[in-house]
Amino acid sequence: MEEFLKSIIGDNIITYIIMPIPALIFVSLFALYAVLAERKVSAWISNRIGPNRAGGKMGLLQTILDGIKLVQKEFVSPVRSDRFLFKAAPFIIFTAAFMGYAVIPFSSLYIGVDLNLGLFYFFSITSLGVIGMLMAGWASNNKYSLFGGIRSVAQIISYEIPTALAALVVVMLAGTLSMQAFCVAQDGGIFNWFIFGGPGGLSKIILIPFMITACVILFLSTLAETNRTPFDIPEADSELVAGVHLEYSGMQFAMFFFAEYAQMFAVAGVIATLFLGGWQSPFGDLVPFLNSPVMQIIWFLAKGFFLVFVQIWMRWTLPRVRVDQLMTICWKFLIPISFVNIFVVALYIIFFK
Amino acid sequence: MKAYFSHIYQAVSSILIGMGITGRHMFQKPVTIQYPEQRLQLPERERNRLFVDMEDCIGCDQCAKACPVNCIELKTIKAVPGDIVGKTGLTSQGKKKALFVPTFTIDFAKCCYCQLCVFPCPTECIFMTDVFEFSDFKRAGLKYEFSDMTAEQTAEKKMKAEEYALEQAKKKEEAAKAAASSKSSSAAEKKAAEAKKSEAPPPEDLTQTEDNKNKEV
Amino acid sequence: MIYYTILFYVFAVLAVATAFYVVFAKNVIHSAFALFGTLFAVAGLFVLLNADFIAITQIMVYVGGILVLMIFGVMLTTKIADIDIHTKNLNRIPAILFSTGITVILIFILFTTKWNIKPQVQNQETVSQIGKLMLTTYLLPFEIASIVLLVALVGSAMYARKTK
Amino acid sequence: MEIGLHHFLTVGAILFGLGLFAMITRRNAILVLMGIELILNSANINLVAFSKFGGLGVDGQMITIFVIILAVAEAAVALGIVLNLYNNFETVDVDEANLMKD
Repeated sequence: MEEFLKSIIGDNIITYIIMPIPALIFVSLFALYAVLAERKVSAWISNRIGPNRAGGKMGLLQTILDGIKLVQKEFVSPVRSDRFLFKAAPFIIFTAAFMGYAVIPFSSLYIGVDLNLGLFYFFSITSLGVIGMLMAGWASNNKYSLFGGIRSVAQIISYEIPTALAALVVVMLAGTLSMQAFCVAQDGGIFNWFIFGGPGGLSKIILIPFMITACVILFLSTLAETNRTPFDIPEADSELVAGVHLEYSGMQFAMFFFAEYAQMFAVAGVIATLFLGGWQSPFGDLVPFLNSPVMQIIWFLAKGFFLVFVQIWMRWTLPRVRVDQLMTICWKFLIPISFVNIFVVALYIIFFK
Repeated sequence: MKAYFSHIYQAVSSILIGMGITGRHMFQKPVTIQYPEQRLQLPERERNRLFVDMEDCIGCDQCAKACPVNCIELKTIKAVPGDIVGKTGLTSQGKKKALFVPTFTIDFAKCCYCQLCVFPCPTECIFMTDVFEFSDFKRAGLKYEFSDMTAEQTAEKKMKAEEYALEQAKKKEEAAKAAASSKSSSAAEKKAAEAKKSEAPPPEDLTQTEDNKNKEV
Repeated sequence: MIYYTILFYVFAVLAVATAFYVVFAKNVIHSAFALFGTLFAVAGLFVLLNADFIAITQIMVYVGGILVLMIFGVMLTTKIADIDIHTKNLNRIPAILFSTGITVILIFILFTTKWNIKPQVQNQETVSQIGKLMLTTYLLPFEIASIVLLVALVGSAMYARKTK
Repeated sequence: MEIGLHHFLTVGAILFGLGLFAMITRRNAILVLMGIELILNSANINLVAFSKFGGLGVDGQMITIFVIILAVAEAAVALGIVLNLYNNFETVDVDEANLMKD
């Protein structure tokens, strides 16, 4: 698609501005329906029906109507809050959440921009959201918001380490940082996905348990980075009311919400790219049609949606962890285990590749 | 070291067990009752909105006396002999009705659904129904009028009752005159003046009655 | 090429303007958040200089690490109750004279010096080169840097802890 | 005018001047740290610019990476010092910490 656009418009900045627009449209639609999916799954898990009034049996219009309601609401900013920072924070958080989509490979033909450091870029972008969180927490002039912001930042910064270490395993095997190259490296069916050790001979069986561990670690730590339950202590509604969201109302609140759901799919997309073959079909090239660029989008979205579903499923199953437990999980369990992973994979690369 | 790995094992296994349970629940039939379309069977002795069967009401005022929050307002007019109260003049149990009931208002904003008014009723004309949805935008809309007598009828009955009372008084006076001195005549005049005074207050405002009739089931 | 020029001026102006705000703002927390703009714009300048790895490292380390540390520092060293954290400036006039003097001298020097400019290689991939250099030519500095980081980690944890 | 070495160096020089100014005038320890960060950033811009225009390959960028690493270490240690200063003096004003003076 990039070449195609370049052939029409020419190799200039407009091409790079147009390229991420489909991703932006996708994010907007996804966030709308992810909210609905969250409510539906939570309802099914607790044997309820969930929204089913607005827009037919499945409540398809529910989130849109909620959004319209939020748009109509008044923007309230607390007395003695820091007006400028208070208003800027949701934009920074949303921008940070959306910037990650630039490197998510939806298909072999469509990726926002194929950076040769895509993965590194993605992880650095997560730290931009941190600034927005701090800004929102500080500017609200509210203790609960400030605590929520500080907790959120401590959590995200701590969990960046296991995230990067778990992803490093795949980087070592694939020998690249570009997101498209990860997908290309997993060509040839489900057993060449990195969760099953990537392409290689019979010796890769040694790797399988370690790769699955790495995948689980990456999943857990990205869960923490997106502040989802069981790691949602930044917004812990029983202690901190709603954390940084507390003072926000109307559209500004909707932007926080939107950013959270946008991030959910972004991290799901990264895990799908790293471990579940990205846009590769599970049947490899046996059926060429199933690996065509359009089908690739469907495969990728299916993997992403599955991971988002697991995130939602976990949220409605597990209770929230305490702050000390959160840090214990990160520093005492996830980081040492991912070091062991890296060590084993490095040995494998030395001796078997 | 052993504890470390057993912690990992416990965490992973408990997460998997928990997610298995919730995963199973995802495919069970929802227990939600879609309320406005689907309704629960109410128990037999539920206490909801009151209803008064005016055909049976004899205007004895016992329910109003029993009410702990004074939400029942009841006014009666004595029936003239020969006048039939209601359609037949009898309750469904065959008791004779001697009082017209022009006002029988229950204010459900006040009602506490204690059912104390139901027990004293001698004809069982006031009882609890299974209607529980009667929200309203105005507080006045929660005042329910059960009497079906119109303002003219009320005025007419009142007039009749007064005339009858006057007649009775006259009869008494005559009887008294016949019996004793002229002293009593002044007393009769006084009585007449009193009767006139009681006519002075205008009849009850019953405009609400029409509205509430539509609301009744 | 026109885009390159425009982008350079956007980033340069953003960097300088936010740096001015960092230096002159009355409120410490505003300075800290303005520093975010400076660091981000400097990352943009790095991209324009074909240093994509450095640019992303800049965002990751400066924005995600150092800036957050600074904001934490501001928050931990002030009473939460008052949101206006004003600080005073001292020696304004001599400082302005001194620093503008140095800046002017620097700019004068860099415009008068005859730089040895060589033709640049376009769009080379820097990551793999940096990786290779880090484990060959720069191996010793790399190892020393890791030890420095470890020492800093332990030292600052020790230092910030309340002694009893 | 095409963007060349001078432009980047000028931005670096201005940032350096501002950082210097912040270090001289500001009394808040954290703002002094911010001034140091500005100076380090201006040095980084110069290094990367020379690395591109001087035909050095990525050697300049390597130095920049080490500068960033040192900046991290410095910020972490400095924050520890600032917190200690605050615990002992109830202020982060660097002029107030003058117990050794008298």
